[in-house]
Amino acid sequence: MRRFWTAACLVVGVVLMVVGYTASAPWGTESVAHSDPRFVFAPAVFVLGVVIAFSSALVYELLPEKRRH
Amino acid sequence: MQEITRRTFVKGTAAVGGAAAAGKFLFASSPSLAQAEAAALASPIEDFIATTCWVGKQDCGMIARRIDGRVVMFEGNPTNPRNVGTLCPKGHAQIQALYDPNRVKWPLIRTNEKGVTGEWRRASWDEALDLVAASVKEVRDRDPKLVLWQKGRSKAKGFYDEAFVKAIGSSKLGHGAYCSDAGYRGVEYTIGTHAVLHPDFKYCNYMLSWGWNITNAGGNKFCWLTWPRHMVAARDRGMKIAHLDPRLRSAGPFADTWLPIRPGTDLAMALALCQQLIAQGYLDRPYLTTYTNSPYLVKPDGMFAKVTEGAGEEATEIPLVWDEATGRAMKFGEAESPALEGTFELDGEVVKPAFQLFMDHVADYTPEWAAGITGLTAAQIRTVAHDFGDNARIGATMIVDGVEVPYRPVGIMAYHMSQQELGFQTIRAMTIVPMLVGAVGAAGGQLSDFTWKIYKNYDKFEHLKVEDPPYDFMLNKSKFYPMNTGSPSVVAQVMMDPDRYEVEKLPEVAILHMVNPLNSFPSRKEFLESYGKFKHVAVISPWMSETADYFADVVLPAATIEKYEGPISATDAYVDAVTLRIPPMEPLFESRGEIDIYLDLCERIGVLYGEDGYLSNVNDQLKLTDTAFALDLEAMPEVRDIFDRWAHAQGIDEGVAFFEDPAKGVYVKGPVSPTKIYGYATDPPFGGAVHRLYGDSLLDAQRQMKEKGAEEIYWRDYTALPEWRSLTMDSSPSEYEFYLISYHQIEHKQSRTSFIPLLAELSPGSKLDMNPQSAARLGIADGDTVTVESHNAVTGETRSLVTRAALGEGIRPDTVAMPHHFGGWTHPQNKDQGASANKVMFLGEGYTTNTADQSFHVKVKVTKGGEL
Amino acid sequence: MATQTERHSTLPQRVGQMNGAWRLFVIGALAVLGFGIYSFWQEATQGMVVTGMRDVGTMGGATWGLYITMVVYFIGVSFAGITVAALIRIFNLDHLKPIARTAELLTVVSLILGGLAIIVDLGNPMRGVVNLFKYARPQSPFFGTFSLVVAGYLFSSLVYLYLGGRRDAARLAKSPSRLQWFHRLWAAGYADTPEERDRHDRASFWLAIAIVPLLVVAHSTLGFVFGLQVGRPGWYGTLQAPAFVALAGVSGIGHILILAAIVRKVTATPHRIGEAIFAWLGKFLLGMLLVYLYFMVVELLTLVYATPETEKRLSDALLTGEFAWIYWGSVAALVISAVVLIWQAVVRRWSVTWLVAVGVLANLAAIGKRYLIVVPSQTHGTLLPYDTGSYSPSVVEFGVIAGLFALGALLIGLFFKAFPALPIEDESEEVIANA
Amino acid sequence: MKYGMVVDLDRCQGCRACMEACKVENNTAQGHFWMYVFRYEEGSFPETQINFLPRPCQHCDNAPCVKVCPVGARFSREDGVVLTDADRCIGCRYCELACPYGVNYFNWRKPEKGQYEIVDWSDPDLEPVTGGAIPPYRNPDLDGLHGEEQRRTGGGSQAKGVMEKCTFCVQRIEKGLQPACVTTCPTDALVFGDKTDASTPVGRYLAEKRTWRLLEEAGTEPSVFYVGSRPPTHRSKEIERPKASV
Repeated sequence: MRRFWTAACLVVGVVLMVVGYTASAPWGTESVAHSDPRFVFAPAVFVLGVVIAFSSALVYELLPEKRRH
Repeated sequence: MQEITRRTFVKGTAAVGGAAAAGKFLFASSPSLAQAEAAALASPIEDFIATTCWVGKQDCGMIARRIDGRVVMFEGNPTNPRNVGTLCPKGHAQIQALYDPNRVKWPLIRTNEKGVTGEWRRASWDEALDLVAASVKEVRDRDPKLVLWQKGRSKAKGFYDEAFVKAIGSSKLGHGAYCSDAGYRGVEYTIGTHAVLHPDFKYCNYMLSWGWNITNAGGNKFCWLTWPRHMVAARDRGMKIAHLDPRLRSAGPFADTWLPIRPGTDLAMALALCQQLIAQGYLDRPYLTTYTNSPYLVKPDGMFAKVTEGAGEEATEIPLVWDEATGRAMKFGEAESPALEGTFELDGEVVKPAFQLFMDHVADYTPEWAAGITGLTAAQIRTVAHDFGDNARIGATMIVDGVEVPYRPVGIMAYHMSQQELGFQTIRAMTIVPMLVGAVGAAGGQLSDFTWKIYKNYDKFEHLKVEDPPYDFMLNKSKFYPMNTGSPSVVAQVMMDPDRYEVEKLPEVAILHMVNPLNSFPSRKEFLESYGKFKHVAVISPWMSETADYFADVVLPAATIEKYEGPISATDAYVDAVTLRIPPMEPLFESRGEIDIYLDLCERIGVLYGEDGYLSNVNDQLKLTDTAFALDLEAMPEVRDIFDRWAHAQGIDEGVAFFEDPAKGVYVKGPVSPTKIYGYATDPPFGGAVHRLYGDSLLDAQRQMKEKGAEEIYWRDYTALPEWRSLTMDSSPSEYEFYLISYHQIEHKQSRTSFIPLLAELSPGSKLDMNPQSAARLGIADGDTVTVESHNAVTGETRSLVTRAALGEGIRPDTVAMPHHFGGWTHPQNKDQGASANKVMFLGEGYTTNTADQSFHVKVKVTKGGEL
Repeated sequence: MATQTERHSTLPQRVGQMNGAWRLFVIGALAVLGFGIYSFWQEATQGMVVTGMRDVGTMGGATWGLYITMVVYFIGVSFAGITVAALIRIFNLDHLKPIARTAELLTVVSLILGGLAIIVDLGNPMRGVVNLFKYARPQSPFFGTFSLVVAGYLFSSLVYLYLGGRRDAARLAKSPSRLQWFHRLWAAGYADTPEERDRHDRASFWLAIAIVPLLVVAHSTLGFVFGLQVGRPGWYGTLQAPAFVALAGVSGIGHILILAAIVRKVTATPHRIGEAIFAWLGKFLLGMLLVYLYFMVVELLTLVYATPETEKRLSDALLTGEFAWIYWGSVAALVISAVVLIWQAVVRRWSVTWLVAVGVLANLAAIGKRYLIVVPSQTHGTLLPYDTGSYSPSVVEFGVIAGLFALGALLIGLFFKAFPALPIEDESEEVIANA
Repeated sequence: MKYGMVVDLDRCQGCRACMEACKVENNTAQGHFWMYVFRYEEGSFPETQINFLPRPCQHCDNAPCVKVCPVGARFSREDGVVLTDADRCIGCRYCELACPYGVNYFNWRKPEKGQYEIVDWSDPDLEPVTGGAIPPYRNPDLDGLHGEEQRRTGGGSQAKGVMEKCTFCVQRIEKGLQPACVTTCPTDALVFGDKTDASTPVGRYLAEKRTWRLLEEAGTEPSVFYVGSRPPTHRSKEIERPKASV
């Protein structure tokens, strides 16, 4: 379970990073507003991804042991 | 609504307290929301008014963009030939002058003594006008000439000024003696036109830009913008420019050749050019014999040999020439082939054609001689003479719009450089240069006025009358200045010491209209002393000038651009057009247009109505007299109605509304015909004037001056041919090693724009241009404060000012230069701008020229340091 | 001596003890911080006109000044802390463990200061925070600084610091004190079981592994902020990024040296932060210094031998003109530091005093060099005929920066008042004994 | 369709009318010159050269300022105009650093503080006429949103702490007018239009005359082309600087 949540956290973080990054940098679009991210707060998603990815370490260490309960 | 929004925003910003301010700072004080809402509520009304610029001399056409009646921008009027939709920096910046809360807002009456900074009380127009009218009336009843009316510059045709002067019968002073008037006198005398010199840019191939401040200031007659437009077009065709000026900055990149001539020595240069044109064989003999007095026979006493025709009142004197075909003297105009050279005998006297005398006269003025004086090389002078003569293509003709005219594509542009010690004769000699090659009035050649209308002075100067004292306080027809431009500084000197000038009556009341001698003219000292002597001084001006500050009893606030004025010529020299100044908004504060002020003032003085009254004179000036549009002489007119009548008299059916229409605004009459532009093609040619190579009336004036006991310093420059002599300033001690000249910057006009913040931003203040070479010798670095001390070579007086050094390689090492726009103190923006060059210039003997004009050069020494 | 009220004094390393000197320190730091806040308030209300910064070009100013200098400096300092911590974990450098937390804290604090220095440099600070999250563009070299350096780097450092401290927190949480709640919270149920130790070993190893490339990327990114600018003499260059990293190391290790000496003194633990630690830090600093000096020599040679005409004005200003005193002063400081370190390495005796002196010198030099990267390229680096400009920081800028330093000092001081600077030693520092 | 400008230095008189027209049209703060005209000198007496060089924003096709803007406040439109969104800008001034031409001006002060305060525009006697607008000639077009992107990009003095620069007078070109500097140039030294269309004046210049661009080597691909004279060098010395301080 611990490994699953840690991996999940890592994966979610990385996915968010990829999504956030690509959405922040809409290369290939030629619209007037091509300086804008594809959606507002995309950079926040990227940062969130970074944070979540690193949070996997927290999850890994802090997740309570089931058997103790 | 929009500006209300803005106000809300601005005020809001000022009013918000702590928490709200924090919010503002956190999220940037963007007005977007409030404004977007307001914009949705009401959209502002935008409209446009055609008017004319109120800053410069040439009154460029403008369109005022208004939002809900508030002017937000002036732009060039594309239909005006003079500026074709463009504007100079001053034209744009004047919007700040319009709204300037430092304008005189309402009539002011002085409450403290004169000669110091004024203290004022607000008055009603009635009270102020009554006060002025009473003092004018009192003096006028005794002697109208003791009322002195002075104006800096008439913006537009000065019909209402003239009408006032005529209705009152007052004396009149302008600013001309400080500007270009020696040039006007020189050209009026020599070829008869009321202007200085410009080339025919349409076809000119080689131009001497002689002291023309190409990229900064006017040139002949225009303010600035029009000539540069013509010049770049001419350069597109390939015209070359040789630029004579101690400073390169004037021409910027437009000088193909820069001839950094020493200040005040242009006469030597012109004489050497004449010598070289003759020596290199560049002479247009047909022009010289037909249209100039070159063939006139000159008697040993220097006067023309003449025969008298008719008797009594009808008698006219006809000059004689030597007819080579018949070998005898004949009347000018009747000889088949008048001689230009030779020595002949007439009635037992040895006579010579004027041209022979001229050749003899210039024979010694060689390039080598001139090189020593002008600081140029003999080779440079030879090259200029060659290029000028060669490009003149003597003998060629061309067809312009079906009219065949001689084609001499060389010319000179000269205007303000006439304000030097030998200015009058310098301009004479410079006019003779194109005369020698027949370029005057030719296609591509030397032009002067826009048409060949002969000015009244041309005939007047045929006989210069020197009268016995007492003289009037302007010294007209005096043994001091028989040719008199009307210099305010001369009046100042006379007022200080009337006995010396043999003057009995001094002016008692002054009406000073937009003129500021205390700051804008050299010699603040003299004006400080003399202008305090007026019993009453009324100032009409939108701003509290320095002169008003010290001397006005009453200040009447004039409007700036927001008034009717005109008519205003809109010609660009090739297309004829006329326009008006239309108020883009109501006069601000309690100010009023000048015409309104004069109408009211005249009514109170009692000279408004009836024959010879102000209204009658207005009719005369606007050529309305005896037309259906003449003003009723017994009724107070509306100002707009005056212009409506004038417009109708011009054949404009819409009347003044034509000019108020932003799509029109300018009445374009069409291209000026070549038969008006080119002197050869006018009828009669050159307006009937015979061009004066030789000035016998000048010699005659000299004789009269000597007879009346004038000193040599006054009569020595009244010579028949322009003659070089060493300059007064050159006898200053050698420690005064620099020539100081003053100049005009494109950002400013006279001293009346330096308080406009937008312009003061571009050109912030006074400076002393210096060559780094000289500066290094004196240990002066760029931006250092420097003390400039001038020396009067006649009186030994010294004057000094402090400014900042501006080092640049574009100036002669023996010359320093200063802009003349600064030195004011009444406007907050003027403070700390530093001194004007005028502060160290001199007037009087050696510095006031023989035509009562002001010379703008003096020897100075420069030292590092000083208190700004 | 052991009265009821002094119960807390039984916590190790003077955690929770507030003596006069400590109070004085806090009051002093608060006063400086207050002045910093006041300075910033002026800037926030009147606009940045109160700073010495002005527009580049016609205004003859520098639009980035002391603030950005300090951003680069602070972020540079942060480099060393987490690097040392990561190296300790990855290479199991157990003898360095006593300074690991100090190093980690230094990273966290200097990153916070770096972030704040960016904020105070913004014309619209709060809009900046919001808009960066809303619209930040990866195409801008700034993106790396913002997202990786400040967000990723700071967060990962915090995680590292946090996880590394759990064991000590759990121990402290056992003893009653005013800070017990804090220690309990931190411990978050840590029981120091072998599984937990294992897990922490594993987690911190991988974290360290993840952090090392992150910090290389992050510091290079900061170099790119300048190095990608073709239009500004003195900036464009491939050496910009590695030089940034090297100088970051120099300033950061210098700071650790200083902090280690202070911690050693304040916590009275010279036996634990011994000469070996200082020797290691000194050698590490020497290595970084030599690398940086190499970059600098290359830079200098390039400036002297192959200066394009456009860069001449700038290099003149740097080497012989108005910035020469900063340039040569910094070089002298770095060279002296290197000489001192080499000397100590040769004689194999590492004096704490000398090392602290070197740390201070190296940091002054780093600030000087950062300033020279930021400012002269603006005032002397225009490629059009603008006149030479000038920049000198205003009182407001000095005030804000002083406030930031005070804040940093306060954060470190407070943290170490609430939490031990050194890992609690199993035997001697067992706190339970007192209960 | 890409806007471009041609500056014909064979015609430029260095009069700085363009600078003033810009200031009045765009209400920029004191000391800000979106359009700036260099006057500079080379050589030594008497072999002196004086030249003029107007410097608007170069509206680069490969604009370094756009690249570095962290929040997309500085952006490039399809028509080649490079603009700043005053509602977006965070005031980091990175664009100013990145620009080799020195065209950016930051609002160091509050907008109402930058309008030539030596004159008291809030004078109560002016208010009936101006409605309290500061400056009194405040251009209302600047308060709106511009372009299909509908962003606040027109004019100066928008807000404290945001960056501004030449917009090619976006509020004018969308009305079919020329930029204020171009309209006013007394010698027609400034030409504006579609640089991709050979039939426009700009296109004709590009086709017929030899043109150069400022700092071509920087690779910024400016949309401002110069005709005549030659680029200034490092030896060019500026003269007659305006008072550009805040």
